[in-house]
Amino acid sequence: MAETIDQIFVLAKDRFLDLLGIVLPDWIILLVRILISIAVLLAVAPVVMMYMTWLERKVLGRIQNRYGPNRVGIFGLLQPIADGIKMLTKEDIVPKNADQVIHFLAPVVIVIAPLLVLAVLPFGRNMIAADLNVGLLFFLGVSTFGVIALFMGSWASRNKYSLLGGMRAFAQMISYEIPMVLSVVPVILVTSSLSTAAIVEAQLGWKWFIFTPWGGFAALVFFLCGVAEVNRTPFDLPEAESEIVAGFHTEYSGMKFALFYMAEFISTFAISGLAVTLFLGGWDGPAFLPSWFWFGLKTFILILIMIWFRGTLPRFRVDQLMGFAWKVFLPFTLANIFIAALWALLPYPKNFIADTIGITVILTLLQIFNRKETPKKRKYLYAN
Amino acid sequence: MEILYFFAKTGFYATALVTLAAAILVVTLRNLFHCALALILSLLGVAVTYLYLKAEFLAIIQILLYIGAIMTLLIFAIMLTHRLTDRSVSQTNRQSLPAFALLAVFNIFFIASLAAVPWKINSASLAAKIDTQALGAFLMGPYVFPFEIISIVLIIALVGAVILGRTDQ
Amino acid sequence: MFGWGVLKGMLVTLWNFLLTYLWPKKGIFTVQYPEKKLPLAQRYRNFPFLVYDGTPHMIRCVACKICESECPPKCIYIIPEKDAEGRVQKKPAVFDIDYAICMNCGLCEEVCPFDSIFMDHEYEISKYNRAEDLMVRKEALLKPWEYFAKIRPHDFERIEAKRAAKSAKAKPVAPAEKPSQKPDAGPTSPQQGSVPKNG
Amino acid sequence: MSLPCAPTLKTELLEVSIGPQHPSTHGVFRMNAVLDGETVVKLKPVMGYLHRNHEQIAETLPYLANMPYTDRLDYICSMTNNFAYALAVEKLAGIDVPERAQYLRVMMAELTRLVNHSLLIGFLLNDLGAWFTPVFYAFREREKILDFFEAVSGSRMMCNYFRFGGVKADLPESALDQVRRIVRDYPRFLDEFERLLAGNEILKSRCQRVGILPKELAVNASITGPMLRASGVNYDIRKADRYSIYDRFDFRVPLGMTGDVYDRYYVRVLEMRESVKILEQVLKQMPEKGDILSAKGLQACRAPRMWKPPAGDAYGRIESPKGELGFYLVSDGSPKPYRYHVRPPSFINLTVLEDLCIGQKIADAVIILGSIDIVLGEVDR
Repeated sequence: MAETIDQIFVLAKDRFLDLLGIVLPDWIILLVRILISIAVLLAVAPVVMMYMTWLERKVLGRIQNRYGPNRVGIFGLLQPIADGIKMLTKEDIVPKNADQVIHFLAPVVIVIAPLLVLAVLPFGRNMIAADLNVGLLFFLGVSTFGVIALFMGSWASRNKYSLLGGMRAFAQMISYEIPMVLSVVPVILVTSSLSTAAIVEAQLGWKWFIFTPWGGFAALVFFLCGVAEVNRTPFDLPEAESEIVAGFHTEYSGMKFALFYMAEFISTFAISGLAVTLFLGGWDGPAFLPSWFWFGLKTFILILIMIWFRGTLPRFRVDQLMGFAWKVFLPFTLANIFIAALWALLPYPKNFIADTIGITVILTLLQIFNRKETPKKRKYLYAN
Repeated sequence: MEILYFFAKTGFYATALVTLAAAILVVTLRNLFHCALALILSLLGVAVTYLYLKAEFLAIIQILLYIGAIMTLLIFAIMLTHRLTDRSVSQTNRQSLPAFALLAVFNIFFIASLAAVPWKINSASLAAKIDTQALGAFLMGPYVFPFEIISIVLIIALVGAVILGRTDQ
Repeated sequence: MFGWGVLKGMLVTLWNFLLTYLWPKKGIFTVQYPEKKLPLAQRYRNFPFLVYDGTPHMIRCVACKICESECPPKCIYIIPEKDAEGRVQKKPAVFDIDYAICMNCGLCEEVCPFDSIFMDHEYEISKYNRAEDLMVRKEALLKPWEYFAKIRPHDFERIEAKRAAKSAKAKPVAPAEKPSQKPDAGPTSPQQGSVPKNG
Repeated sequence: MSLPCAPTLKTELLEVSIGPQHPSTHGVFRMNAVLDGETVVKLKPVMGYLHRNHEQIAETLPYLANMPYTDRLDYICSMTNNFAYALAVEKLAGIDVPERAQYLRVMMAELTRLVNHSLLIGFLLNDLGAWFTPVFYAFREREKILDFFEAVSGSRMMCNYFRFGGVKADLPESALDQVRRIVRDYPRFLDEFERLLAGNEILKSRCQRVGILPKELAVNASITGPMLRASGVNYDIRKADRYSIYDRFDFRVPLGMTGDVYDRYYVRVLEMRESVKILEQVLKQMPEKGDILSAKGLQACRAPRMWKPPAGDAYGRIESPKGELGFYLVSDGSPKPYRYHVRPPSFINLTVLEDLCIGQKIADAVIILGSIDIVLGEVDR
């Protein structure tokens, strides 16, 4: 029974294809087999995005001692639909001096990348749309594509705030791409595979990488870099509303604006899903619940943490953001590769000790080298 | 199944066409940013071509490096050095016609030589899959020397960039 | 250690998040407005209204124009009523307040020697038209003295006491004034429907 | 190290007009900033979008009728605006204030300080990018104080509570309990705020060593209020002038060392704690009963149109939450002031904005503006 529920989506797809096979030729079945996965991803992703906006508003509301949306439907559950209708019916404003074609293309292109990367996420046992043997690289490579669309939008708007936002996004992406990829390298090193499915399989049975010394820190770095990649607080400089209004999407309205948001939320989901896949054991979990449930739960928790960040933290300044990437994350991830290699090389008790020592040393060194940037506690005088 | 092959072939030619058309746009469009976008499209076409040739690793690396890194930097540089509203930059000058003629001559020879090469396909290379372990072994084994040279070049470039970007204190 | 302060801050927000579920009364401070409304303080002041005793004919205002001239943004406009011979009566014929201009300061209430203008508790007065709809005429401004007693019982008691003392003092001096008003009110009281005629 | 090729890397300056419609200019304020990348090279504040002729209007009105207009100067702390204006008129006409009214005035002023400082910190954090959470926590506490203001004066923000020679009305029943509750709970809220913010490394690194206002510049530019004290100058009008009955209370004046944004933020936190201390003493010392309006004051407030102060001039000032708020009045013996002038702390503190912002990042310019603590109603008048 548990097995059936676990594989329910896979079985449903197979049964559907079997039924089609009675009437249709083989090549159509082959096409349909591919198209079903694509169609499901394309249908699920916007729904996930819509309810992520609802969740974000709800959780932020609760953090701020408010209710959050609760008017449209029970618990405000229909709010995203109302928002969608509003977005669709809004006037589409294009600035007079904007580059019309690119201004139109940017929101179209920006959703492509986050939708593409969903293909290599293993949502459950046997539930991966395309098990590429370079899946991880595919994810990292395609997700860089988003920044180009983002810059297209910022440049085509002919708005100075947009341009500043685009510049920031560029600089930020370049800086955070490197520690992000480097923090993934230990995983590749230990599993010696680039396939996301294989990475999950290597962690089955509670051997999640987050429980290893190197994995815990790599997961932290990866998650923070991921937050930076998808432009969320405290790294939301490209759209910092208190400084540059709305950054790269200042000049967008209506559905085009919604597409920017959609891209952002789907990439948030995708990055959380990848973090789960790489470090939190993917769909691995106690067998009494289906594998896709565990994947969803873990992703949900990571998304909640991102929202929690947003409800608590102020954002960095540009130079601090860069400094953080280059002076803290980069050296740490480089050292972490070495530490992970030690873990893979040595037998059990020794590797644990070696890793602990290595991490302590690198953290201490980072603290010493960055002490000039670390803020100090202050004392205040009183006058009578 | 033949029909699928037909689709695949059509797709390949379409990709090739888009790649070439984008490449032509790169050298003809008058706006630098548009040129950069066309170049991205062209590079993307190349990546898709790699996918057709079952070289997934290469295709992904093409996207990661050329589009993700190099084009990003290129656009950044364009933004920094040129004004926001610079709409047109002339792409032709007096030498373009002779250059075109020379290129045409060169291309005739190039295509002729390409056609002359017997491209052998053996089953072993078709079946080869990208294995991370093998890749690492190759980089650290037979190809360690070029690999290290590349890293030295990159480090030099990095140091140079740091020196250039440093402000006087 | 870098990051400790961030963690402490995050615990605070987490606690506030949980508090809204564990103890909503303390955790959530917003009010679901159209369904629930906060009780207004008695002294709450919004826009002025005019009081009448008993029936709308008996406006307390005597059209002395003190509030008109004291009003800082000058939003009150008064024309006293005149009888057939053109003598000025102690009654306003026109009493307009432009709610679009009024700034709710309450000075008119403070300076009124006849306790006839007071600040209202009504705050749901959105209108579609700023020029016409927010210019409030006498009929719309008039509200019974009992209404005032309901919204501001404390002030009601105080003013009643003051008025009682005053009328006790005034009675021996001008006994004719009171009876003269009574016949006025007598015929109108049975027919409540004649309110618009007054204005 | 100097390199011959460094100056040839040419980048263009970008002129950005921040405001008047911008999420973090705190109203309709505009900064014309010239940016080199992200660094501010030049910054010109543009004011006057909210100018509404306040001083001229006051000269056409009787003295009391201007009281509600002072509410609208700095609409966050209307009570202290009233206070300063009342002080000025009292000085002009020599009106005394009864004991209980004095305590009520100090109570209102200090509660206003709490409102202003907690809101300021909330909005400063908003400028820093903390998505409204500190603002809402500040609003939560401010709500309680505003409820009290409503119960006492009838309005939450436009209080119009002070009168020449006293206050408009005595406390209603149970209002004193309301204050007691606020005074009891406020330190807990301040602790929560401090846990949320003060230790936060991001906030620290954003605010420390940003927008440093040197002592000399602060004094020369006649900066007042917490901004001046954050630069380390010990000048608090409550101590220096001892107006009203501030000499009866025991409180300290916190001083910053560097004068950066963090000091301006933290000095305000410390000031709130001192305000709570003053409020505790007010509650202890306030007489149970007593007049709230002196006889002379009653005269001035009964028929404002008729009341004529003697000819002369007077300057009344207080330590408002934003700095020295002063009203200068010239009377020619008529019921209307001959000349009426406001010394608005926000406006004068804003004059150093360019000095603070040059060389900082655009993101810092926003928080520097936030830490100056302006309300456009007061800047533009």
